[in-house]
Amino acid sequence: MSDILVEVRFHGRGGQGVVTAADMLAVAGFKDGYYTLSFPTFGAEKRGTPVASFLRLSDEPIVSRDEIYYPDYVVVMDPTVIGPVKVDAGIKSDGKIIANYPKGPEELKESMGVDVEVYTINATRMAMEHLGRPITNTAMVGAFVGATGIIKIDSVLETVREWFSGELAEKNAKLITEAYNYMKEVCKW
Amino acid sequence: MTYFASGHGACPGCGLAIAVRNVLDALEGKCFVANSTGCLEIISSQYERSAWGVPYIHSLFENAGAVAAGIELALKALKRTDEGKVVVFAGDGATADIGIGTLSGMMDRNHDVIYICLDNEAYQNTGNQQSGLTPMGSNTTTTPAGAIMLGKTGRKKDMISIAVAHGLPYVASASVAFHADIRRKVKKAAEIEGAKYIQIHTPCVTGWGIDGKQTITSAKLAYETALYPIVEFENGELTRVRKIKERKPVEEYLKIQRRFRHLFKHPRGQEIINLIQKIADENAKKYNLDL
Amino acid sequence: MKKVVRGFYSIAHAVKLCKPNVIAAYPITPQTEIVENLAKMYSNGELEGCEYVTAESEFGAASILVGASAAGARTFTATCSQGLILMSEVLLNAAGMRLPIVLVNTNRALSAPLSIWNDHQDSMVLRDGGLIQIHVETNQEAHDMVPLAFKVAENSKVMLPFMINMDGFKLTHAYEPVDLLDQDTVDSFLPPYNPPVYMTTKNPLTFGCYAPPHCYTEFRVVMQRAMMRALDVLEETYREWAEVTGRDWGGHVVGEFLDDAELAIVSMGSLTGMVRDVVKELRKNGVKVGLLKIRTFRPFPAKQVKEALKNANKILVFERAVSFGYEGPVGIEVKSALFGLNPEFYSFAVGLGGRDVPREELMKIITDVYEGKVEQGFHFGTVKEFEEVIV
Amino acid sequence: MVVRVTLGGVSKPLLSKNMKTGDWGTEYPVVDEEKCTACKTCEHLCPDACIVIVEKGDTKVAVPDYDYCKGCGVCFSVCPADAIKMELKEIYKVED
Repeated sequence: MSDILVEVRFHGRGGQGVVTAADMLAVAGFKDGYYTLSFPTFGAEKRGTPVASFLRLSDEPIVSRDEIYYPDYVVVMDPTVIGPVKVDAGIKSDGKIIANYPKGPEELKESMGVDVEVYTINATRMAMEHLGRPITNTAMVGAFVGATGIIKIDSVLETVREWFSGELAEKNAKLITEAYNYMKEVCKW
Repeated sequence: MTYFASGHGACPGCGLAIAVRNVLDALEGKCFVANSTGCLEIISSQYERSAWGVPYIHSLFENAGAVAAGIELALKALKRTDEGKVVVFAGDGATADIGIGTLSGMMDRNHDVIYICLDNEAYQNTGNQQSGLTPMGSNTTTTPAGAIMLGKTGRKKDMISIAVAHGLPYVASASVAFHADIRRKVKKAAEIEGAKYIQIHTPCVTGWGIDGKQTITSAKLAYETALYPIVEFENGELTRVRKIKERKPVEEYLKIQRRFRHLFKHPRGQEIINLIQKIADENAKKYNLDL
Repeated sequence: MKKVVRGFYSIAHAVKLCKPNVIAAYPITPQTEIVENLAKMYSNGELEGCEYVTAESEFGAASILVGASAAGARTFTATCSQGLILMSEVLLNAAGMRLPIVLVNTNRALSAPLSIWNDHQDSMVLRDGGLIQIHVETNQEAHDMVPLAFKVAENSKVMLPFMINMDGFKLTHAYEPVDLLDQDTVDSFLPPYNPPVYMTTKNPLTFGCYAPPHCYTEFRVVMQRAMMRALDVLEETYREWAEVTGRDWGGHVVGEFLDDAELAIVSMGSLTGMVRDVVKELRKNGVKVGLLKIRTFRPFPAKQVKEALKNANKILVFERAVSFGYEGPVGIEVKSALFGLNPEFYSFAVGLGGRDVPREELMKIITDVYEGKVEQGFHFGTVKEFEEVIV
Repeated sequence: MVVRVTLGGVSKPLLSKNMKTGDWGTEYPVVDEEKCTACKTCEHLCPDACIVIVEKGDTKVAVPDYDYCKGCGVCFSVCPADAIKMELKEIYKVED
């Protein structure tokens, strides 16, 4: 019955901007004309604790505020949460996992033992290059958009320039674009 | 002009009524009063029997400091600060015990409020239960003098120092024995911007077991024995004390009050009297009270 | 202007437009960001004619508002859970003093065990205190209810504190599009506060008197009347809001598919959206269920509840709290409103202490009740297998 | 009697004046107008605001208001001129 088009779950660790990633995509999705809803796992998590956040996009106002148990997409910001957290829990059979992972998708797919499509990107390295810090959330926002094409990259770049200012905004915009292009290439669309 | 009218319900000879009248007179009625639950509230704010001639509010026992802060903020926001000063009247229990949190918050944020603690040294409204400002040896209903206990143990909480420690621009103690001094201090406080704390010794005829004719004389003896130092701090500096010509032994103060009567009968009473004398001596030394 | 914002901001922005004179607050999760947003506005000079202060406790914050409100200021605070309970002595006092303080309660569970997560136990404890209480379903509704709360609270027929309940985390932390009000709209709807009496040296009145037995009862009668009058004032103001903004949130209750519903489901707060969604899905499959959303909880719209539920054979209430020693607090109210009718009655406490309520859980409870698989009375929703031990 | 129920229990000022407390005490102060110096000490210290300095002919003297005086004796105890005496009310006097 629900008119939800897309449900995305983000995994990472406290302090990595897991919530911000979902929020930025909620804003960018809204710019594209979707109804959007993003929210964190509501916790008392401190820096370093595994955390999750959620994103829904829809053509209709979103009424479901429960957590996302059957995601269309799972975005992993930090490779170290794979294992301690069952990031693929409930993922739809045609779903996709987009992970920040230093190795190739086949290796990750095998180590996780999942049947769904897996895409990897070395977002930590990219973030270090562009930002000088291993904050991967913007890179993964780019990767998500590159892998799915659900939200326009221009909307994402507009959002990131609202979110940050000056040099930081431009650095992040470059990082997003690089991650986007990389993933678009990988997914060949 | 009357700001605190006749016909209120205070006991004959009530010390705090005297203090309130002098505070309001000093401010010429140009003030807003926030009053915590206690004797003063009960004697003056019965519905349609109000004794107050100034805007007055009673909310709860422990929040007069915060309510006063709210009035001050409202007057600021509404640009009505010229209407008058904000004054708190709170008892010793409301000040030193249950309301110390809201008082501390008010002092910490340095609201432009004159906080008057009416110190009658116990919860007198409910019939003489001990508070943080009850003095050592006092017989209260919750520290009753008995075969092995001789009234309140421990001394008065030093609210003056606590107020000074908050960095207040003005802190003072006073006594109904010196009414002109009360008025001077209140006028001075009114001229200073920020939070002010004035603690006034206000004998309670019922709780202390004295006669109305002893209200002022007992307050004066508390000063003369150095059990109630009368001091003034400005910006943390002790600027003035009321010197004592010939300091009297504490017995003279204690013996006229029923609340200390047991000290003169109990075999260990003298021990407690000695301890009380020690407190007086320490006060005299601390504030250099002896002339 | 439609913008993606977090729930906190939807409140703070609306509060700003209402031009409060005094805001006093104390941080508590998941309310803090409401007052943080207001503090930021204050710091940037966006709150003209307003004094903002962080108190030493929620008790202090509420007390500050009592003084400020009595002195004639429009006042606001936000809190929840332990903070609300700590405020409760003051809020009940403010109700008796008829001070129209507006607060937002970001519903959170009560300790112990400590839980920072959402349920309705906190506001239920204040049920009988003389505060107007409404529950909102979305952040848009929360945003819209702020000016409405001031208008109703300050209505001379009412003059009572007003508490907007919004689910902590579920709404406060949700980031979603909200059509933000503008100053002109709010100004056209909400006049400046004109207190009928207030503390001033020009007319030195005595506030907070004590009332002996010979007149206390009459004050409480008058308070009850004001509360019951608030039913009408709320209804009118809900309507007026719809006219001014074009956003119609309905009245005290909003019924859907109730005319022929065999099972009527009652819900309050942010869960309602999903319940509605489930109801629609079941309807498509020919299952005769309906939904009653309760917005106004105090005063309780008993007449409207009874009217809306009169056709249903079965009533199912989704509770977010427990009245320990009896049943769920909403169910108790609904049952009493239905006195004289005799439907089967079920209530389920779900989502306590922030436990997520998945769509499947709602679906299962509703289907089980519909199919007669559940005993009448009060139940807890999903409860894990557990064992009671000393240590 | 109809009870006036004001909004929030707000009360008008100075209504305590309607409560005559003059019958509370057993004693009452008597001012020796010869001795009285009109120093105002009693006026400032009366808990019940019921002794005031008024003009009488050429001089000023303290005058108690017996409608409200509770007979506490504060004025008597503080008078620096020894001008106030406390007297037992007639009704309490035991005849010899």
